[in-house]
Amino acid sequence: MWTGDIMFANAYELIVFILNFIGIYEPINNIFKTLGIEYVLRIIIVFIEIAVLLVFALLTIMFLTWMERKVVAMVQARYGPMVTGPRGLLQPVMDGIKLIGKEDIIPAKADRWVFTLAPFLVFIPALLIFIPLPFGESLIISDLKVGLLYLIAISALSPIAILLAGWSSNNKYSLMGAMRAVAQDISYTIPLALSAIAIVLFTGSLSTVDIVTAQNGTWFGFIPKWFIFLQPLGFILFLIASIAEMGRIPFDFQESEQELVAGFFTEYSGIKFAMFFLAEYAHLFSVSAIVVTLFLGGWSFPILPYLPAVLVPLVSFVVFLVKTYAVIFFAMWLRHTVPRVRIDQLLNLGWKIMIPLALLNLLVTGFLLTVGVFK
Amino acid sequence: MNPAEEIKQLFPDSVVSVGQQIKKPLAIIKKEGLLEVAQKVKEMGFDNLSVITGIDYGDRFEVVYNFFSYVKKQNLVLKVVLGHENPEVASLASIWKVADWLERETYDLVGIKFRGHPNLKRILLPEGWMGHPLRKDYDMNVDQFVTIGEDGEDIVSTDGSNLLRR
Amino acid sequence: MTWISKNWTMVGIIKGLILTMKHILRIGNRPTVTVQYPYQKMKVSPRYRGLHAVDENACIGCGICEVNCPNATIQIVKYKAKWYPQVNIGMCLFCGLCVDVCPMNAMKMTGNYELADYTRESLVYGPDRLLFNKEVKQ
Amino acid sequence: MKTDELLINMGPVHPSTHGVLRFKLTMDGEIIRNCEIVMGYLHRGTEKLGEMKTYMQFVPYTDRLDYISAFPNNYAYVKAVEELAGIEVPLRAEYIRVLTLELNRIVNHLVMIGSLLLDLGASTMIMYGFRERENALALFDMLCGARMTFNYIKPGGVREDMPEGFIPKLNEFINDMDMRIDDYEQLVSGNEIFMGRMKNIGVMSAQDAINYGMTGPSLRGHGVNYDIRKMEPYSVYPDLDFKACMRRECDSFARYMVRIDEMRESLHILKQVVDQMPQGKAETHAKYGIAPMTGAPTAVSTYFPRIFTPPPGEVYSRIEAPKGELGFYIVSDGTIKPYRIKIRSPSFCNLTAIPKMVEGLMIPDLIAAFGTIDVVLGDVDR
Repeated sequence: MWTGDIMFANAYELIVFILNFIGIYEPINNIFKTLGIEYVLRIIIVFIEIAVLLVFALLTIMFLTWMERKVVAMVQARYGPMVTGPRGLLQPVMDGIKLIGKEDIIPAKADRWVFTLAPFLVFIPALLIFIPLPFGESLIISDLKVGLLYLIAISALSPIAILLAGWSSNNKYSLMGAMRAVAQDISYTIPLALSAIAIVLFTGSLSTVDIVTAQNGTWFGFIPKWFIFLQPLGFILFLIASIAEMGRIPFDFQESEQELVAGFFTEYSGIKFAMFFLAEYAHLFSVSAIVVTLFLGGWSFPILPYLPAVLVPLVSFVVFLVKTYAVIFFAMWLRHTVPRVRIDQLLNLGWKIMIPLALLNLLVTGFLLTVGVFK
Repeated sequence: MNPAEEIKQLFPDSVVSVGQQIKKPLAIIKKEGLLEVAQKVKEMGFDNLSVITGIDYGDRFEVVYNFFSYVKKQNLVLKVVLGHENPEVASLASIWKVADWLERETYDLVGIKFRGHPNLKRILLPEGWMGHPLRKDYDMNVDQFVTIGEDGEDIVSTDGSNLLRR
Repeated sequence: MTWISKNWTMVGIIKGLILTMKHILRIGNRPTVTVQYPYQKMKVSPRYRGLHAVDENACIGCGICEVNCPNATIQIVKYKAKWYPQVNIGMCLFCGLCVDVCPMNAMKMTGNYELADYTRESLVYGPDRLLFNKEVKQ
Repeated sequence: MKTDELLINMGPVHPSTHGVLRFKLTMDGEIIRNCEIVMGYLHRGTEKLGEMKTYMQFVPYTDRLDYISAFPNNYAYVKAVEELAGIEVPLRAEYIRVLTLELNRIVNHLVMIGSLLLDLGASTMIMYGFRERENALALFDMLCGARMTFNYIKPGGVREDMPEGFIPKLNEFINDMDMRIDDYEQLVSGNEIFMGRMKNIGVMSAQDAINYGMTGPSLRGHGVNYDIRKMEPYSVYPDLDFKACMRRECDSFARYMVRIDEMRESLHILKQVVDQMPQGKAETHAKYGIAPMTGAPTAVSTYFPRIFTPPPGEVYSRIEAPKGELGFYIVSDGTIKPYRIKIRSPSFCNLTAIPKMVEGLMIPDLIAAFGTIDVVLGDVDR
């Protein structure tokens, strides 16, 4: 039976344990030891982790594009993609082939270097966010002591790249889209961070693993100790802010197709456009994962203590995915139900309502913790 | 009382004749008196200017104004007869805002000039189009090619040479 | 500001979410309605105005359809020692005036609507592709 | 700090201009300071074409003006010709015409609401709208063999009588629509974001709206209780019980709500039309140049003199099209072709109000206001 403790600090140790379990770690390690280059083995294992993460991320993104189409089709009484592969599952592959096959256009009056750099600058932070995400028990690339800070800092990088893309395109729509995106990102990162800090008050640690383990267990035997029940207002604020952070309807100002054609990536085509597209879906997944980690208990679930310890990493991974996809489904469902708000309404909502409410939430939480209500 | 008759009583000098256009009272106005008649027509409650039409009869142009009153639920048709050379009539755009575009359209397609119009440009056809298509002497055998130039202006030519990019 | 302070409960959005969820779950006569075109075809009505067809026996080559066509689509050409209409589908409005004016009721319009083709020439349907033989029912 | 005004060309190809329309916007940041509309990219010279076609041949061209709602175009033209020539129309034909007009009004408003919501970013409504529109188009297909360009209403009647089994299908549609409109209201009308985007946006006083030539549902959203069907009754509208839907708020939301109300009212009219549908003949009379489709073929010689020539004269005739007042001004010189046709299209005149309406608003508001005006570029450019 699983005791509730974390077995391995990160996925590196898990891999070493598995290799040990099979019995091949020692021989390989000895070979490297005799050569005097032990660190090469460490690097190889880290590279394996990164490769697994990349494959997982790309598969997730592909699946998400398919899922988006299927969800919108279900909402709109349609079938969605049906032709390529079973139920159209291979549609993202076809999309990728099509986008790679397209001409890569750089406008004559664009700033060529910045124009080329921007898609990568958007895509790389979207992947970097995956590093401190606890995908399951022991399944984490690196349990940073400042994990939450890292997450917020990395997601604040994307406005720079968006501004670069919008500016370098030399297009008025792109510029306006970029301006809007930056204004939106800045005004929504603050309530996002403030409502996350309220969680930190409970855990006393910025580490994502600590946040998840703090949510293990139940009250009265059936209510899971998730922070959503302690922080309902914080959850709502965080959810709204993270939908804004994802840049999806009702807050999709970076694109706002009907107003600014395609926002900051109006001038992009081919593989560079695909980069933005992939980054958007990577963002969708990672932001949903953060919501799950902070408020919905991460990979923890009340049935975990009743399972044999060997199965826990696997089951917790499945639990984490199910919760994340539930949040993603909600985002998609909401996207196809409501219209877009106007940019000034959005900023009003962010600065005049969400930030005061987040501060109030922080205040009340701190007060109650000091008084000792939650202990 | 018939609004056309009423106008005739008020402006005996300006009204040439009064008649009937199928179910609708019609008054033919001298072009000099159009503006003051129109002002009176607006005061009489004809707040909706339905349509402005220009008709080329070969020897003369006619400009027809159809009015409707939401208050009185009455129709009124005004007609101005213009000479074929250099047809020009006073603009009603200052009284009915909708006349702005309707007059531009009439200018564009029939070639009737409206004196005092704030912005008398072509509206449907590109600037620089040769001729006014709804005139009876418009030559339809001449092809005209339109492209958009560097600064968004329309360029018209008859030989299609501007279709070729540099 | 006013719009959110008055409606902070967001009941309307929740109602909308419920409606779309009904569509996702197909509750209450909200089925999927897509017709997957190349695999499934829509039924057109018997009156559908598609490609023309000319009754070989009835047509007398009078040319009334040619005169009445608003777009000069129809030409009368010689075929098998008689005169028959030839239709340029590329210019056709599918208005049905030729059918209306045919004095012998020889002109018909069929339900064939898949008329896309690779060349402009193949859009000209000569009598060889338009004629059909109506069986004499007696 | 020095700031500059930004000139933005919104269009001719832009996702939310409903076709090829161009707004030249002078922007101060996100605020529109001046809006100039450039059009004509879809100009096909329909009025000139009309001078070169016979009266019958021009009917299919009217379909292509406002292709979303083609029946009212047909009818407006045919009504003008009938007034010009003094043609009597069978009662059954008039009822069928009203049936098609009201059905087309529903179709038009479905497309309008759908595209409005699409412009605001909600992609779902247009799919629901098109789902019901598809049923209506199937009905049109049954009636006249075409789904969008009908050429059905002819001088003197309609092209063909209703086919077998049309009325049951229509009743099915009417019953279905009742529930669907409730669905739309649940999805759209109460949505707080939608109200935030629409309320107090694109405000214009009733006086201004009339002065700028707005007509139809757009004007009725400004508190002007006017409807040509009521004020100058035509066809069989005097026999039918309906009301002109009107809202007093003068903003985009009011204009949107008028459309929803009108769909309900149209359903109400359709129910009455189905109940009151008289028996008899509906096809156009042969002497106006069009023979009925059915019936035995007759000798050729009897068909030749049947070219329709109205007496010389002028007529301006108008109807309440789904978008507003649609009028045809026809000058006849007694030959087989009209001397001059002038089309007073509702979209063109309603569009006049946009520059005034959006001054000081933002691009998203321009889109919202423009969507509620409901223009079709085929109708604007003609």
